[in-house]
Amino acid sequence: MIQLLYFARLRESLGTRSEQLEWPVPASIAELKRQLAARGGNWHEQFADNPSLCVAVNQQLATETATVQPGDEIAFFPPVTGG
Amino acid sequence: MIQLLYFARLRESLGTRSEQLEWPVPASIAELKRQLAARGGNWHEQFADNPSLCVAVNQQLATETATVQPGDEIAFFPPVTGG
Amino acid sequence: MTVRVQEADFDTGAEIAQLRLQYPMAGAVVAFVGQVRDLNDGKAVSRLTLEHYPGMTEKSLATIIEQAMQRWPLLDATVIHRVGELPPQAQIVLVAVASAHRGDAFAACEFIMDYLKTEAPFWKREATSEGTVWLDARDSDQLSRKRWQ
Amino acid sequence: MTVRVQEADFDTGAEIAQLRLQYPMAGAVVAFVGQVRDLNDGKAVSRLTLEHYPGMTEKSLATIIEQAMQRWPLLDATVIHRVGELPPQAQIVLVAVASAHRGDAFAACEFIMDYLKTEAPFWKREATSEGTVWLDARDSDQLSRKRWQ
Repeated sequence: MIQLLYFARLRESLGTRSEQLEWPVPASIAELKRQLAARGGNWHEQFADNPSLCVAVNQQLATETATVQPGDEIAFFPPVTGG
Repeated sequence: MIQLLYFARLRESLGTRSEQLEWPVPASIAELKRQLAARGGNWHEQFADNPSLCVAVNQQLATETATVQPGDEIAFFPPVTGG
Repeated sequence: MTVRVQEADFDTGAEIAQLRLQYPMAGAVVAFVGQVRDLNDGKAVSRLTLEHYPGMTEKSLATIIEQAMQRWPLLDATVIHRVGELPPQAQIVLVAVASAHRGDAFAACEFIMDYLKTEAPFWKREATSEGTVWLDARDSDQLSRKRWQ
Repeated sequence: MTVRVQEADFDTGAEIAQLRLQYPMAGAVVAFVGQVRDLNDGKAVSRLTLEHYPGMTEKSLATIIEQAMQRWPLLDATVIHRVGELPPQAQIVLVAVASAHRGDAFAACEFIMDYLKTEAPFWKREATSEGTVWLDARDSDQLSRKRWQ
């Protein structure tokens, strides 16, 4: 299992804040995004072709090539706007 | 007449804080420095060969070529060290 | 190092004083205070709401401060960032940096703000007369950060 | 614009708050606070005495702020500088700058400090265990100012 978190505009678009996902073997963030995009609708829109989407693996900023291990906490969010 | 002011290390070296000086016609800061250096002793040391000496004419930083008019306030001081 | 993410307001003067009084060698404190503006892109702002990613936010801010400390000889730094609902003219963020000399404190304070603006997981939603919108990231903030690379 | 030269201490938090609360468009305040260090060149400092040139000091500080305002789109700036006898860890100087965006406030605050350090007529005399000496101007301060030319 992995823990998925969604924030801000992305959270509102998807209508969910967090979920648990089956994740039996390590695979890349790119693969996780493909799986989420395959849900269609807003999921496709947010994960298939959204170059500004940001991701953190275990609370550290990461890129498409990062590996997702079972047990990881993965967060997706739009570019940050604090400060 | 002109009003002369001395500050900080210069004031201590000369043993005076201010004085009035006869100054009948306009002349340069360089000329004023020559007159003060001619007093000899510490005056010579401070005004004849002291490239770091600063000068203000009527409370504005100035250079050797600035003109001193009768009635002006002329201040000499070492480089500033505030802040 | 002090990092706090909180709903409550903070006392800028007390934070700056606490920072410098801990360090008798500190000749310089440079502080940045961010304030909610009453106008953004010409629209009157009635409220700003700040969402964040609890846990990651604090780690991210600590990492940014550590990077600044590796880069400049700093004595210490404080970052306080508010979350939740903020009215116009509320304080949003304080970054305060203490160092022996001012040049290092200026550079590090601006570095921390530039990285905070582009890497710390905060998101602003703005309520104006035209409704409520999530703010877009600014290219100028990315450019400001890239200067340090 | 606020310029004050005074013996009394000042309230950094109150000055920063007053500056930003006057300007609802101010997104950023950058402040510099200078503190008397307890050590200088390895010697313990027991007291710093600041002499100045009354009249010229205030004009000089106002001119420096005006130059900064011509250079960057600032909303306002405050400079307070103390004179007289100051113990270690006393506040010496506050420079606070308000602007819509942070980059302008950072640049202007550092510009004002760099010019203050090289043009405003203040002189420091330091009392240490080895006696009382007038401080020498630092080449690094001249170099900092020259960056802006």
